[in-house]
Amino acid sequence: MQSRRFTLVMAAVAFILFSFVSAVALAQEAPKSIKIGASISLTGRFAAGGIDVADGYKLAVKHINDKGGILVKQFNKKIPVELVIYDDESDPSKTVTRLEKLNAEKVVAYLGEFASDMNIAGLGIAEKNKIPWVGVTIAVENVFNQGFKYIFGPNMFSFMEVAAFLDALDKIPENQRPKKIANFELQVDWGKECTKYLHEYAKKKGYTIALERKFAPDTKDFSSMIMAAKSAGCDAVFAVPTPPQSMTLIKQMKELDYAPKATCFVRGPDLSNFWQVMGKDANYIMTSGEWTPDMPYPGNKQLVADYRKQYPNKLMGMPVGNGYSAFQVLADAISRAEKLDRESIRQALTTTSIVTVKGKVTFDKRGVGNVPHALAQWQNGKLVVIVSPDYKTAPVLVATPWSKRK
Amino acid sequence: MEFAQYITYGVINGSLYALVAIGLALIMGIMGIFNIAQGSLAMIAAYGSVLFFQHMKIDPFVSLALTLPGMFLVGVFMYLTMFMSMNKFDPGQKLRNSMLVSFGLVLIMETLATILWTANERTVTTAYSGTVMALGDLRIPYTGIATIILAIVVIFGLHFFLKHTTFGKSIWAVSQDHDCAMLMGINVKRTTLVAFGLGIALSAFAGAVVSLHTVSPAVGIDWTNKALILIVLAGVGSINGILFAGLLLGIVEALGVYLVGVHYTGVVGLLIFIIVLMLRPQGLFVRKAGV
Amino acid sequence: MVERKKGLVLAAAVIVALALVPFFTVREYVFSILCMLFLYVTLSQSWNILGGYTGQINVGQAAFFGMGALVARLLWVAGVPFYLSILAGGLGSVILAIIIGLPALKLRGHYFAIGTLAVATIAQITVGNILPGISFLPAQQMATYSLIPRYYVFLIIMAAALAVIYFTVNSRVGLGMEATRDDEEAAQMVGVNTFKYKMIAFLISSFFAGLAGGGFAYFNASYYWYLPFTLMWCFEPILIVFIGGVGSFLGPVIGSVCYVLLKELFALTLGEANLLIFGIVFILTILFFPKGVIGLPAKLRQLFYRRGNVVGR
Amino acid sequence: MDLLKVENLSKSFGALWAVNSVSFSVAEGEIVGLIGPNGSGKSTVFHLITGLLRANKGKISYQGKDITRFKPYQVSRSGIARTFQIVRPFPEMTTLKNVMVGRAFGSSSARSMHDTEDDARRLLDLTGLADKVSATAGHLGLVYRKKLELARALATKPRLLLLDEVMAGLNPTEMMETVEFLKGLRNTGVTMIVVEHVIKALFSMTDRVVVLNAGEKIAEGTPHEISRNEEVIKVYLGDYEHA
Repeated sequence: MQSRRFTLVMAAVAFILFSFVSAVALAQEAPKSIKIGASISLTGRFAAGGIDVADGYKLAVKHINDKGGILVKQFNKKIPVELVIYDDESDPSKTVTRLEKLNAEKVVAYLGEFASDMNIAGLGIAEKNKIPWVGVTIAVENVFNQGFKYIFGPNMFSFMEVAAFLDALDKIPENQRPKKIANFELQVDWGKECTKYLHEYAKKKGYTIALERKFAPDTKDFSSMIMAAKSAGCDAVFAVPTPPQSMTLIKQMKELDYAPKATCFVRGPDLSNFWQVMGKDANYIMTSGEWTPDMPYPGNKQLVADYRKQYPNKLMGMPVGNGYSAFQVLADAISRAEKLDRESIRQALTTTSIVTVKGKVTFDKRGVGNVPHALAQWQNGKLVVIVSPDYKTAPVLVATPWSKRK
Repeated sequence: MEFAQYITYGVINGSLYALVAIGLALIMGIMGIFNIAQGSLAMIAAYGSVLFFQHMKIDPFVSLALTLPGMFLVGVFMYLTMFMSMNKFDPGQKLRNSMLVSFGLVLIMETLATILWTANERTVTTAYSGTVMALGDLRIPYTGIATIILAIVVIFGLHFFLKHTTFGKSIWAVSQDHDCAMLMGINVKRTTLVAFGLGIALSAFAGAVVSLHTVSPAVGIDWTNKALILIVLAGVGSINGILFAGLLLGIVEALGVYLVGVHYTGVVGLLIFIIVLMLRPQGLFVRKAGV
Repeated sequence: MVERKKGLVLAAAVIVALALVPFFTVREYVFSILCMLFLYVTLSQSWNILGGYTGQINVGQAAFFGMGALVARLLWVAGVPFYLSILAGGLGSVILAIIIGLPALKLRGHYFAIGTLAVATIAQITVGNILPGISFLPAQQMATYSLIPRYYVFLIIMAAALAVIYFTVNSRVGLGMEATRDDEEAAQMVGVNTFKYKMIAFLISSFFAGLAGGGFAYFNASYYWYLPFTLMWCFEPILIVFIGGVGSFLGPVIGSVCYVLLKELFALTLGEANLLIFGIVFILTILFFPKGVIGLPAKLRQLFYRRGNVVGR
Repeated sequence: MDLLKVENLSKSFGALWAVNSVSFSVAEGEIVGLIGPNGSGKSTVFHLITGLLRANKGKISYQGKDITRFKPYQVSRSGIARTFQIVRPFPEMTTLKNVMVGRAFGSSSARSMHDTEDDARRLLDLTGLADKVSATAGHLGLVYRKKLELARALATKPRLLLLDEVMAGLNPTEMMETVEFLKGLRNTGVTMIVVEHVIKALFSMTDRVVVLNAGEKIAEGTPHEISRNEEVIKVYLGDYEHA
């Protein structure tokens, strides 16, 4: 027992000495690069979004490194960014080991990934390792009510999606405006939160939720929900289905001749290939408008142009813009931190206020991002922003009955 | 009326389940090979349908003319490289090894599909998708009608083929008694090869219908799950039973929505399955005693 | 006998050496990889005693792994000491195994496989519906989180699993299990109550799967409640056992080393194609090396030296 | 006293009566032969006695105890062992382990694994398998597998042994050895029922013979009586004509 304690103490001493020495060494010489790490699903079930996010990061890094990197005051020079991305195969357990590996490689910050299973596993690691973590698609508010200090979500949250949807309804002329909303609740925490806020905001704005039905991520037949909404006379539908579910929902709504004036599926219709696969049946469908290629924010044009040049055959999805924007937030914080240690970067992140390609981003005390809440709608083959707090948008189109569509 | 509408969708879903399961049933019943890659093969076939539609505007039901022989060749390749060598094993070992090998195939096909076509969801939206035949208030989608008809034609057709054609009978004979069939002058090697290819080719039918729903590389295992349920419900070796088992599962799931809500649909179906498994492990549509 | 003693001494030495690792490195990456390695050894060894030694192919291991994680996490976060929580998790899995095993172990072959898969699917959907949220560690535990106690928990669970399973399979019980696997009727004919031995194997298997789940619950700072129930946890132990060598004691250990370390290497170097290559390697293993890596030397010897000497059946 | 008594035993598969109202008994220390053409129900009788199949009608008593509804492992533990017509050693296990299973379970199990192993080795010596101790059973040749199955059955320490065609496939010398071996076995107090196609070998060691045809008992008596029984001769000749 004695000797074991002795070993422990010796190990601790050695460690402290080592850290001290390395800290001194670091203080004297500027590192060759700023290491930032991300574990992303490049393969497996969530690869589609993952690859888009990674592309967004890579493009943002390229743009910054083209200008010499990020200015770090401590060394009084620009240092290029080295982005290390590991594939987690859409497996949350792998996310954990990949993030630990990045920790061992001494990254100064983590960037988030696309799918929430991995993000949830990852953010715990960030918090315990005390490494600032900037997410892209972590839309569950509950995550930020745990008192975590290192987690930042510069993206739209459940309550923003709901608010944007109701804003869109508000923009419809009084005589055509839907009144009764059907809420299809996906049985995950995100769906639950949306339901909570939908109730809260709808009450404030004078809409009734005339129907509520739960469904699971593996649900493939929605006919009962659709018929119930139809017979309850609901003229608006809100849901956060998985992408394949949103496709099935639209097909079944057409089959059952249910065409509410407004339909908002937060996930799925935001995919860049949505019109390509759904054709004109996608018309009038509303979805998250967090980022689109047409947004007038600074830098967005260049992002779109460079992406199209680099990947001429790929459709440009929303995760690309979100990834790009997340990196902008992190780079801004690093340059304001003036130092390259994790704690300073975290401090700097809390006071973020930067206009990215998707608009202005700030964080509240919890790390919940405040970003422009925007909603988009498919209008004749184009995803058009219909709600934005920052600029004038296209008008909201009210869906016509299926029989009247060409 | 609403109730009738539920049941209609239940019948449509059940027909699709049966279409996915029929190839698995044929291969398992005839050759004792447990191919859990069947759903993934349907996924590959569905991508075929999607690509033909996207690039050449060929309707999924028309492109069957291309996907069917394509999947047949895939099946022949699979058999020659992997499954033929298992004939030397006893039935239990054959079942186990084929299950494991086909599990490896699931991994390969999923990854391959992601690399080739990305993990983005695809679907085929034809001019007639979403259109329905209205019987009063009851609305029956044409794609659904096509699914039901396809399931009936394929499954009864297969049954007829096995029972009433010379080649079908020889497949049946090989499955009943390998050695005896050989003595009767049947070319066992060729017969099993073609039977296996046929079983895999059947996944093209499922693929055509799946493409009208949604396809992504990961859906294979979901469809396999449904197919496995059907195999047990129907009983190994039952061909016609697959259709009835599919309809049963589809309708039970539709009723489950009534009883416990949409989010427990999957559980209701599986519970029925487990009950049948416990009480009648030989299946509902097989008369002979347990295996 | 002497050889067996030597092996036991060596195994003990390895465990002790692993216990000393934290004194030599502080790199959390090493710990997290080793934790995963220990978890997979435990999980696959727990599968092996039922699937490999007793011949009951359980495709529903996730239900037991998940049950252990669920119970352990719920109790632990509620304030119960961790070692009690994890034991409760193991017991939870055992209870589930009794409920499922009594009817299911009467099924044969693929029916047992499909039935257990169905059970795992039901568990996943149900847990997802009842607990759709995220399980976070309480903030103060998050603040004091350290990998070293996790490392020891996983190490102890693994050592316990290896010890219990080793002594079980080398006892009279083990003989009963292997006989059951090879030929149930013949085993009954020499007095083996095959159902009993299947049940014993199932209970040991589920207990250690549950403990591994408890370790998972202790290890992960945050995850969706349904995560330990996902079907991945059903398939991975099977892959590992068959790569390493089914029905052999060291098989799952070697399989886990291959799976965790080699696959990590594949993933880091081969990128997108790594699962493709892994799948091909797996199929080749099943087709040509049915005894897995552990059977490789014997297989090679058989190929090169004793070709003419093997007596056919 | 009868060691085993079978009364009106009947078993049907669908409409076919594989065994129909068969009765016979076996006294302690006897070797009883069970013969009949293919499909006459001999193996089914064995399956019924050992509990692998459940009888539709009839009663099986062993040492005065009703064992009709016993499960196979209970039958084995009460002291009845058998071999299968198509041998079924445990294919993945070594020869030694095969026999150890019998020794560890069966009617009286050895105290420790150590004893179990010693006993098993002794039995392997006795049955001429000493040099195959660590061979995998599934890889053995047929003759060795037959010997192994016998060794495994003996390892359970049976008082009654049911032998299903242990001599099929053996050459005359091996057959002679087996007959001598079984006779020696009887002297150690093991009672036997022997199903055998090789009539000559069978008659040379049995005390009594029971003849089955189409599921029914058609004759019973000493080998000498049976060899003169007209019905038996007719049945056997009929069988040859068929084949």
